[in-house]
Amino acid sequence: MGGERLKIILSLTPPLLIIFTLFFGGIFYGFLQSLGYQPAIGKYEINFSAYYNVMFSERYAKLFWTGLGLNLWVSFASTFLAAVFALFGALAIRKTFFAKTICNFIYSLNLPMPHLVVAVGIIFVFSQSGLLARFASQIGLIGSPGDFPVLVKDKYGLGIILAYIWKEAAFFFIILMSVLQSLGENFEELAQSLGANRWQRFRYVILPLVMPNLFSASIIVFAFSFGAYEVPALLGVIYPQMLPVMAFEFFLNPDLNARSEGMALSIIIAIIVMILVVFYFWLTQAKIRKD
Amino acid sequence: MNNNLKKINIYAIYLGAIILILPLIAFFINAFSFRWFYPQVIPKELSLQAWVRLKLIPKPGQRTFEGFIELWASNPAVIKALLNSLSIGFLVTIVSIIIALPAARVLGLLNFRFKKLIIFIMVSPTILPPIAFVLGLNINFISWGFSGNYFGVCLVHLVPIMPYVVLTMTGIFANYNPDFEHQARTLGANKTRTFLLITLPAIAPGMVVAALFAFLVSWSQYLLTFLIGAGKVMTLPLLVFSTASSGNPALTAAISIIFIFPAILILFFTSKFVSGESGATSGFGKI
Amino acid sequence: MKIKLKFLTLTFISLFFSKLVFAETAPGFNSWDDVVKAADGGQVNVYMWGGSDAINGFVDDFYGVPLKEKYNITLNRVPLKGTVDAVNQVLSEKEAGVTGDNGNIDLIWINGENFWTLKQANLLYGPFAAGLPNSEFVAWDNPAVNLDFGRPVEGMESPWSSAQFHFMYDSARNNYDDMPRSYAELSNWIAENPGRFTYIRPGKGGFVGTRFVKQIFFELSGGHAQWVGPFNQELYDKWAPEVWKLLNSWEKDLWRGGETYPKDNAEMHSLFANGEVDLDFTQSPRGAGPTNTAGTTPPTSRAFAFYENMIGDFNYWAIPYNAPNKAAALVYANLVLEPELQAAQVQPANGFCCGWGISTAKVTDAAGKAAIAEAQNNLGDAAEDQDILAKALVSDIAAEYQDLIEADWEANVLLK
Amino acid sequence: MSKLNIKNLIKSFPSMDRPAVNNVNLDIESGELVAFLGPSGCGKTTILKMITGLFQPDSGDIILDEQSLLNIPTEKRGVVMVFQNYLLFPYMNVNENVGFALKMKGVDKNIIDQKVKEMLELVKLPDIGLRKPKQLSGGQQQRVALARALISNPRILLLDEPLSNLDAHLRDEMRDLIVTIQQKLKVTTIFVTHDQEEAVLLADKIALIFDGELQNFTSPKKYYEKPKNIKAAKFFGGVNFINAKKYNDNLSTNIGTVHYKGENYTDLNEDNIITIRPENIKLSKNNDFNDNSFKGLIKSVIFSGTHTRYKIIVNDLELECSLQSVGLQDIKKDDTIYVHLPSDKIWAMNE
Repeated sequence: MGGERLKIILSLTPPLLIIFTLFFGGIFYGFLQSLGYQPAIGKYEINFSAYYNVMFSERYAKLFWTGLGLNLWVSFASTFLAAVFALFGALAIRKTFFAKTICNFIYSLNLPMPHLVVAVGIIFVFSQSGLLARFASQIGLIGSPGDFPVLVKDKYGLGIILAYIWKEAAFFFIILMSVLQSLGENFEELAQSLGANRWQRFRYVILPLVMPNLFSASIIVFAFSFGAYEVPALLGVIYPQMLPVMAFEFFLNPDLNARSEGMALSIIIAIIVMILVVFYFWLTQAKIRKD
Repeated sequence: MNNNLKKINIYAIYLGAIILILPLIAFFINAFSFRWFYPQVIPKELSLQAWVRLKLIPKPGQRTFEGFIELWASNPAVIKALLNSLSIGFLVTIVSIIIALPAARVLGLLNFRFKKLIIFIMVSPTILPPIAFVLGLNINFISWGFSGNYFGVCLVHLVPIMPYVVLTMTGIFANYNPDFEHQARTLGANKTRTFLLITLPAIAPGMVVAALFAFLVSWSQYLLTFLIGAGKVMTLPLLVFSTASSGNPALTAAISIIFIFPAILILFFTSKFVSGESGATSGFGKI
Repeated sequence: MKIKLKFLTLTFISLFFSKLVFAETAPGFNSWDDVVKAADGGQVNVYMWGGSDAINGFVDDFYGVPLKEKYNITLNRVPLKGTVDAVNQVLSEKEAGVTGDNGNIDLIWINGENFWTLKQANLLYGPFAAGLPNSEFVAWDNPAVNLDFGRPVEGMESPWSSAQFHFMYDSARNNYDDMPRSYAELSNWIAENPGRFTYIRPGKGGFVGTRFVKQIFFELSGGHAQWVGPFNQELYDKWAPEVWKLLNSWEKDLWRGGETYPKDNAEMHSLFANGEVDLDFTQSPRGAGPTNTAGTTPPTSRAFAFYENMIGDFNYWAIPYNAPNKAAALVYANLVLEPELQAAQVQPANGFCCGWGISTAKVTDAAGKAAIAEAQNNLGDAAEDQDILAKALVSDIAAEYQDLIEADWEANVLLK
Repeated sequence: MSKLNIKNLIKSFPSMDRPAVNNVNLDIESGELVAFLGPSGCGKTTILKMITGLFQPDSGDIILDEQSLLNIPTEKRGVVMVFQNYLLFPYMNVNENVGFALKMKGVDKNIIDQKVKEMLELVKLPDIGLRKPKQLSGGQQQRVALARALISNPRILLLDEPLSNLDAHLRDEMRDLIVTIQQKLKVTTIFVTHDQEEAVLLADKIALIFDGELQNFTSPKKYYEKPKNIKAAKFFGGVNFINAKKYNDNLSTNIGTVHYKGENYTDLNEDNIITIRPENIKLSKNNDFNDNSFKGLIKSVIFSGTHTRYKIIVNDLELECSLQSVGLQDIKKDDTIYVHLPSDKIWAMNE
C-alpha cells in the first residue's frame, strides 16, 4: 500500500500545487487585502470596513444591490435559456436528416468562439443600429435606430444574456449530443412501445436521462456568467453594473484604498457563487433522490 | 413523427443555424467595408482599409509578393499578438496535459479517501470567478517577478485550464482498462514503449478533447492576461478588447476574424472527437 | 529674516534644479549622446490609451519606423482602456517593491490627475523634459504648458500634443448655422430634438464627458476665470447643484431617456455615425477630420464649437521611476517633438486627432518651417474655424475637480 | 521448457482483511500444464500477476529455472500472460498484434512477418492478418491472443480464465487447441479457472486454492478419487459424505461397519469422513453383494440421458448414485434397494 499511496500523492501533487498556490493563494491574498491589510502602504490593521462600504455605504450601496440583482437575473436567465435552446436543438438535430453534419457543426461553432468575439457579434447584430435593425428599417418596420428595441447595452442585461445564450448553448449542445448519442434510441422506443406519447417520452425518458449532465454543465455556466468580466464590460450599461465589472473598476482606481473595496467585492462575488452552487447541488441532489 | 412536424422541425433547425451564424456574417461584411452605417444593409463602400490598418495587407500599389513579405516581416502588432496567443495556447496545453495526466489516471482508476474532495478542489477554479483570485495574485506575481512576462502569463493560464483537463482526462481513464498495459508488459514492452504504444493511443481521442478545451480556454483568456501580462504580453483577446472599445467596427471585425479563425479550424479538425463516443465530454457529468 | 530665509531656499532650489539640468541631461545620463548610445538596440514600452485606432496607427507608423531606423529601438505600444491602468500598474509595482530598472512601463501618455497621482507619490523619473534636445521648441514659459491641470510640471513630463473640446455634427443631417453655441442654446436644442443628444459619462475612460460637464460649471458660474488656481471646494459646492439640475432637466429628452450614457468617445462616435444621435464630441483641433478619415464617422461630418468655455490642454509623456528602458524612453519623448513629426500629427490625413505640442514660432530651420507651413494649409474642411476655437479656448482646472465631478455626477445624475 | 518454483508466497491488499495469497508453495515441472482452480476471489489471478511481475509479493520468492524473478522487470521475465478478455490492441490489426512481442525485441521485420504467419497457422486462423480486432468473433480473438502470447517462445505461458468468455460449443474446440498447442510446443503453462470440469479436462495437475491458501496440488484423477478434504471433494462434485470412526482396521458409521482398503488408514483421525463418487455406487434389488452392502429406500429417480441419478435414504442418510442408463434394472421411487459401496472405491479423509 505504501507504494500505491505514494503514487497517488505524487500524481496529485502537481495540479494541486498549482490550484493551491495560484488559485487559493490568490484568493487568500485578496481576502487579506479586502480586510485592509496592505503592508505596502503601511496598513496593518484588519477590519471589515471595505465590506461594509461596498454593501452599505451611501456611495456604493445602490450600485452594489442593483448590481447583485442584475447578476442573479443575468446568470439564471442565461443558464436556463441556453440549456433549453441547446436541448431542443440537440433533440431536433439528432434525428438524421441530410444536412445533419453541417448543422451539427454550426451548432457547435460557438464553442471555440471567445466570449469577447461573441459580445462584439451581439453588438453588430442586435444593437439599435445593428444588422437586425437595418433589416427592420429596410422593410419599413422602423424609421430611426431609436425605434428598434433596446437589446444591447440595456438596463436589463438583455445583451449580456443574449451573448451568454449564444456562447453557452454550444457548450450545452455538445455535452447533450454526446449523452444522447451514447444513449441511442432504445429507451425511447421502449417507452413508445409502452404507450408514451412524444411529450411523455421527452418528460419521463429523455429529460431524466440527460438531467445529470445538464445539471453539472449548468453549474459551470452559471458560475462562469456570474463572475465573468469581458461580456458585461462590453455589453453592459454603466448603471446597473454587473458585480465583476464593478469590482474591476474598483481595482483600477488609482486610490490604493479603493483596492480593498475591489478585493472585498470580488470575495463577495466568490462567496455568493459558492452559496448558490451549494444550494443548487442540494436542490438537484434532493430532486435526484426523490426521483 | 409525421411529415409536417418533421418539416417544421427541420426549418426550426435551419432558422437556429442562421441565427447562430448571423454574427459571423456581420463580422465578414464589417471587415471588408468602409463607413458601413445604419441604415445600409449592404455596405456602399467595400474596402480593405481595416486589413491595411492592421498591416496584414499592404497599401494599394504595394500589393505585390514582395510588398506582403516586407509588411509581414515588419512584425505588425496583430501578427505578434497572434503568435503570442498561439504559442501560449500550445505551451499551456501541453504543460497542463503533462501535469494532469498522472493525476487523472489516479483519479480515474483508483479509489481512495478524499477523492471526491480532491476532485472538488481541482474543479473549483471553474466555479469561483477568476476575478476573485487574480486580483490578489497580481501583487504576488509582481513581487515574484512573474508579472509582465510570458512565463507569468502561461503560469496563470494554467489555473482556469487545469479543471477542464483533469476532468476530461479523468473521464477517459474511468473507461480505461489498465490491463492493456499489463498485457504489453508481459509481451516484452518496457514502460516507455508501453506508454507510447499502448497507453497513448488509447487515451488519445480523449486527450484531443482535453487539449481542445485547454487551448480554447487559454486562447480566449482576457482578464488574466491583461492583469498578469501587465500589457507587455499582448495577445489577441487584449487586442480585440481594446479595438472593440476604440469604435472602428471594421477593424474590430477584422481582428475578430483573425481571432476566431484558428479556433474554428481547430474545432473542425477535432469535432469528431468532441461529439464522438470517446466519452471525454461526458466527464463533465461527473462533477 | 523671513524674507531672507525664503530667498535662501529659493536660491538653493534653483541651484539644485540647475545642477540637474546642466550637469546631467537627465538623471543617470551625462549627455544626449549617452542617452542615444544606451538606447541603441533596446525596446521601449509605451503605455497609452488605446481607444482610438487612428492614434494607435499614427504612433506605430510615424514613431515606430524612425525609432527603429534611426535609433534601433523597437516600439512596443501597449493599448490601455484608460491611462489609469498604467498608473495602477506603477502603483502595484511600488507596492510589490519593484525598483531600479525592473518595472514594466517606459512611457505613459498622461496628463492631469494621473500625472499628479504619480508625481505626488514620487513614482516618476526626472526631471528630464528640459534636457531633451527638442525641448527648445516647447513653450515652457506658457502656463498652459508648464502647468498641468493647475499643477506644476517641473520637468517630470514632456509635452506631446494639444487638444480642445468641441463638437461634431453631420452636415448631411443638420446645418452649421442651426448648431447651438452655448449650453443655454444646447438646452433648447435638446428639447427641440428629443432623443438626439447624449453625452459621455464622466468617469473612467470618459474624461471627455467630464470636460463637457466642467464647461457647464464655467458657463453657469459666469466665467472660467474664477476656476483657475487651486481647488476651491466652496466654489464647487455653490455651483454643483445648479449643474446637476440642468443635466437632470435634459434627461427625458436625451438618447434612451438618459437611462444610460456612452462610456467613451468611441461609443459616442458609433452612435453618431449610425444616426442614433445628432451631435458628437471631438478633442481634435482638426474637428471631424480624423474620424472622417478613419471611416468611423460619415464623411459629411463637420465640427463646431461653442463661443466660450471650450477646454483645451496639453498632454505629455512621463517616465515611471522604475522604467526598464529609460534611455529609450528619453529618445522617444524627444522624437515626438521633432517639428516634422509635429507637422505630421496635426494633419487630418494622418489620422492623429490632436494639435501642436510645440510652439511653431520657435522652429527656425528651413525644413521644419516648410513642414509646418504645409501642415497649416492642410487642415481640411472638417475643422471648425480656428479663430472661433482660439477665442473659446480655456485651460483645464485643478485635478481635484475631476474626481469630484465624476463621483457626484454618478450620485446626482446617474443614480438619482 | 522451464521449471517454476513458488516459495512461501504472501501478498496482502489493504482492502482485504486476510492475505490475498497466503504462504503458497508450488513446484511446477517443465512442460507441465497446470490449472489454478478455485472460486473467484481466491487469489489465483493474484499469483499469476506476481509471476508476471505486475504485482510485487510481500514476501516469498518466485524461481524460474533456479533464478529468482523478483528483481527482473516484467518485460524481461519471458512470462507471457493471456488475459481473460484477450486485450487485443484495438488500433492494431491482427498481424501487428501477433507480432507485437517480436517487435519489442527488435526482431527484423521479415522474420516477424514469417513468424506471425506461422503462429496464425498454428491457431488455425491463417487469413485474417489484416483485420482489426473489432472485426473478429470472440473465439477468433482468443486464438489471436494465444498466437500473440506464443510468438516469442515464452518460458511460461499464463492463461487467465481462457475459456470463460466463450460459448459452450467453442469451448471444446478451444480446449482441444490449447492442449494440442501446449503439447506441441511443450511450453510450461498455467491457467486459471473457477470451473473444475475445465481444470480436469485440461490440466496435468491442479492447484486447488481457497481463500489464498493452496489446498492441494495433484492430478485431476486424485481429486476425484482421493480428495484431501471435504472442501476439495465438494468442489469436485462430491455429494456423498458419511461420518465414520476407526474400528478394527475398518470404519464404523451409523449405517453400519464399512470395510476400507485405502492406503491412508494410518493417517486417519479417530473421527473421519467417508466419501464415494455417485458413479461408483452400485444398486441391487436383491442383496447380490457380500461386502459393504446396505439396505435403503429410493427417494427419487432422475433420468438425464446417458445416466440416471438416484437418491437413496439409508438409515436417515441420503446417498446419491449415478448409473448408466443402458441396461438398467427397473428401479422406481419408493422401491427398497441394496446399496453397495465397493471397498476399493471408498475414500476416507480427515475433516
